[in-house]
Amino acid sequence: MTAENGNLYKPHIVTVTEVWEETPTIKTFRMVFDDPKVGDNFTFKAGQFGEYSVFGEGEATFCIANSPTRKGYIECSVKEVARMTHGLHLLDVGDKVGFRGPYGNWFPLEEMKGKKLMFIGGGIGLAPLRSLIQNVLDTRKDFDQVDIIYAARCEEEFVYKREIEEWKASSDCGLCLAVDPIPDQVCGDDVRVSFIPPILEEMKPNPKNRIVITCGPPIMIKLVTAKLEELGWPAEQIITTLEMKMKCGLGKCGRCNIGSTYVCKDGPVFTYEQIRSFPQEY
Amino acid sequence: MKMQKLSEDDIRAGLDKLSRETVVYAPMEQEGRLDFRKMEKGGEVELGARKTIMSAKKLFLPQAEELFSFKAGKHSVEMIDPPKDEEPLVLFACRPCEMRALEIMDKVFNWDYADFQWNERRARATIIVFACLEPLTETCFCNSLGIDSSRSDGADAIIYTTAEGFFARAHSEKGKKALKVFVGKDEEAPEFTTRDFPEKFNTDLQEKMMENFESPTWKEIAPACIGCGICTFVCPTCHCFDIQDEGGRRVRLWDYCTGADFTLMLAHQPRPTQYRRYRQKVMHKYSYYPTRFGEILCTGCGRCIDQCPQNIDFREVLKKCNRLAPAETGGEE
Amino acid sequence: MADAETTAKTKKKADRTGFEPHIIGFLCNWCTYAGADLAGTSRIGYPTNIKAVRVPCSGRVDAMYVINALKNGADGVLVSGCHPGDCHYNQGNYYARRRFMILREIFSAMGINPERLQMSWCSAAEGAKWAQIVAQVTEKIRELGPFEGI
Amino acid sequence: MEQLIQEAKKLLEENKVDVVIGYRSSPLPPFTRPAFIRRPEDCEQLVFNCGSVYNLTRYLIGLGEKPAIVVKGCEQRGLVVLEQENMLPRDSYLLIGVGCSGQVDERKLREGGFDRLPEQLSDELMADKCLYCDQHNTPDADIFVGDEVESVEPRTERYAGLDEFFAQDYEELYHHWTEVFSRCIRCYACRNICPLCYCEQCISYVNMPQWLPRSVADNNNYLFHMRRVLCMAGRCIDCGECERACPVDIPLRTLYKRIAQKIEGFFYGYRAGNNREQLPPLQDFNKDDSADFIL
Repeated sequence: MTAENGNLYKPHIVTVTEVWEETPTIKTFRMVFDDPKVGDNFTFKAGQFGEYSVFGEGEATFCIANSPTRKGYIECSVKEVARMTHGLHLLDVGDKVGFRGPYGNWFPLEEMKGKKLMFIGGGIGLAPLRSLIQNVLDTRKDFDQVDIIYAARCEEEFVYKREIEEWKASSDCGLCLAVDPIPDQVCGDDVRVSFIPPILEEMKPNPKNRIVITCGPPIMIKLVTAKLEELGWPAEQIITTLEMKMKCGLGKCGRCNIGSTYVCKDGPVFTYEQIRSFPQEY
Repeated sequence: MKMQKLSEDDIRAGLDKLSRETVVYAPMEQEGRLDFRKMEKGGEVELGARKTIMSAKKLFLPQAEELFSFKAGKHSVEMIDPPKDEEPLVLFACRPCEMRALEIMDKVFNWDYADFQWNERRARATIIVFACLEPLTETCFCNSLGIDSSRSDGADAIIYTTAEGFFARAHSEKGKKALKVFVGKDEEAPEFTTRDFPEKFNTDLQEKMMENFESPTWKEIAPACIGCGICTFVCPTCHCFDIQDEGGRRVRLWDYCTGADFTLMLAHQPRPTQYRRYRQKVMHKYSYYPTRFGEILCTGCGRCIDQCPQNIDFREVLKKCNRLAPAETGGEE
Repeated sequence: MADAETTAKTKKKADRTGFEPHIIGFLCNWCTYAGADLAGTSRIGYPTNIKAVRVPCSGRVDAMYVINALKNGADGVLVSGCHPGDCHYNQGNYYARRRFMILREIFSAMGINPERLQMSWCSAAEGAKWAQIVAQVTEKIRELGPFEGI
Repeated sequence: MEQLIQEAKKLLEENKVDVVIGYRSSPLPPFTRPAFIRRPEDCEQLVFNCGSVYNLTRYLIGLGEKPAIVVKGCEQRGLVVLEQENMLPRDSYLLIGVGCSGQVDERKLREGGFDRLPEQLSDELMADKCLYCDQHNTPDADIFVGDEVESVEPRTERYAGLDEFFAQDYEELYHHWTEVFSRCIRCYACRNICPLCYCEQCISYVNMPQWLPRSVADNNNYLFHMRRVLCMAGRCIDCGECERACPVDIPLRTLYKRIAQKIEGFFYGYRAGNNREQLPPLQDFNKDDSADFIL
């Protein structure tokens, strides 16, 4: 989707219609296209990302966190870390943001149909998974068993608390919540105090007809994939989404590449099999 | 073959006329620095065999370019396109390697998404190339990249320098039109071939580098690199950029992969050491780009060698890459 | 930020007659800020051209603050702290003195009138002195005219 | 330079150091380039001559190996400053001292079309910092190789011409510097080559707030360089590397030297790196500092 005069870098204007706080440092923004024509024609697939701009502060890359099945708006969840995200966090309902996209590839939804799915998320890494989870739950009958494992540093750091409650209550999916085993950890009875690999060790998920989709901090992805391999999982059944510093999202600015793979064009969704073949530079 | 024969005076007179009709960029000296500058009245264009400091890339991908400007209010934002520059532009006396660089970069700027700004400038420009019948300086190595510097088929016109004068030939309609301002008769021109390139080495490193990505030799390839941006900024093919908001404008700026902040994210730095950044620079040019686009992202113009403050010879780097061997001990730090 | 720059630009175009300088004051929390407060409570009038920024110590004022103030539209900057020997942190103002002495030299070497950066010592008891300093600085900057650099 | 080679060899063979940082010859002007020697058999490459212009101390911070390094007299001051700033302990490297009777001006060498180093370096070809050099032999060296150079009468003044140049009025100076800096391409070579610029997060990377806008437009270059003058104030050892590296010939040292001159006047003859005991002016204060400018 390009803006009218062919200027690839000119975003569409979207209006923030809803903002809510997920954690003290993470907010989710719901946005609607100002131009109804653009909004009506806007389509994307779970896993794709966009370039969001706060005018005056710059542009940054975030995944689209809602499902394509929930039309009419886009959502993104953002952790406040630097100039642009700080500017975004200051925004309120009615404020204008720039958006261009969607860019990149997406989760292979078609291939997942009829299969068991296991989502493993860590921290804000749940955001890209949420798009797919919503999508799967909205078309639940196409899939076999769905399980979600989600961990964060502490309970307060859980994102999408509303949805977690829904998932808990729903019979559509299994849910396992965990917090890091750090000293003085306080959490509810239904939350485990553990890193994810021991949970996997215990669950021993059977790779047969099942796909794992994982996203989180790099170290978590590394440990989870290592554990799954140990449990006999083939690498092509593990799917993850990567994040690199990006500027253009169009494959031109030359900074998101890992080897000759451009995360913005060939990714951000990769199977672990692909990732294993990358040079160690991500 | 018949070509338009011109004397130095013909060229100067023609350029003078041309610069009154349209915007002309040509190598001109200012305080001892030769660079492509806009021709103003009375400007002395360098017609001799000298290399500019910066390459002609800067005319097509300016160092800082406004993508659009905006007026942001509380609940409104208005985006304004930058003033359109529609004047045709003549780029005079760039070299075949720079022309080649533009053709190579056309690919990335049209990879799935067509970069409007780049294409628009490319379409607007008439490029008149000065052929190099011998290397401009001792740092030229375009022959090793398979570039025949006696021709430049992508250019609109080409001019050959000989002891008897200049011979000009148009390759395109635009070129024909531009050459019309130069008086001079068609004469039989001699056969032009390049000569005197001292050496030729293998530059087909695509596979070799990829296979030896982890080789500890990378650490010894250019330990003297200080991570400045000179080699990328003077390079005719380096096109990596940054996008920033500055004073109500969104600007696209040159960026350099050898710098520490290129891929620096708040909590994560995929290339934490200088040798990794240098490896990215070399491999982007000689491995990744060929893998994606089938062309080496380097034209052997030698500017990086001329300008490197630490005297790193890129040819030496490439020769070392030719000798890359797999890690014996496994080289990661 | 965009707003600051627009004001800077419109201001620059402004006529010099009737010029009212914008002055940013970095006031140390322990002395000058209290002194300015005293001037206020004692109802001593002084020019309103100064916009005060309270800082913990004059030693806290980074040279970039001054440069940025000028860049974003100030015509002059005043850094004011405790008298030598009175610094709440014992030595902050001594460091500040050296820093701004050098910054003034940098300004003058790079073509910015160093008088645009003023420094003063003013204690919590010197309300009247504060009023007089502000008047003096305002007059100085007014004479220099609008700042058009950076 | 047989002695240099032998000493380097010995250090590597005895595993006293992991790497010897020195100079090796190059076919391109200034006919040497930095060399990182890790194997004793490679020591033969080492040279030292009037083309050894590079200030190698720049490589020491963050090297992660134990080095021996060839350092000229003037550059040793930088090590003193780094030591004073607690960035580089004296025992983290071995200092190979040399006698240096002057280095070539790389630019003049290129312009003159030389294809090798001159046998005898004339004053015309010499870098201007060498004409007033007062430290021809590396002080404080662990190993001194070659012969000490007899000190020569300085041929120019360190701060020659500065007072006249800076006597221009502010408007002219401002115009001059904006003009000069407008040609800056922001390659940051001046920063990256500087032996004293070691910040892991240079303020030019900081984007919240964005102190220094990155584009070359407007007055951003002027601002960046003002910040650099600020960084160098009281620290610049006048090794001249920034000016040598600059691809667009910006006379940065004019500014750095001017500030150094002022600091020398203000702060009791302070000259960066001359005296280990004397703290850099901005790390120190004196109750009797001049207070003329304070209202």
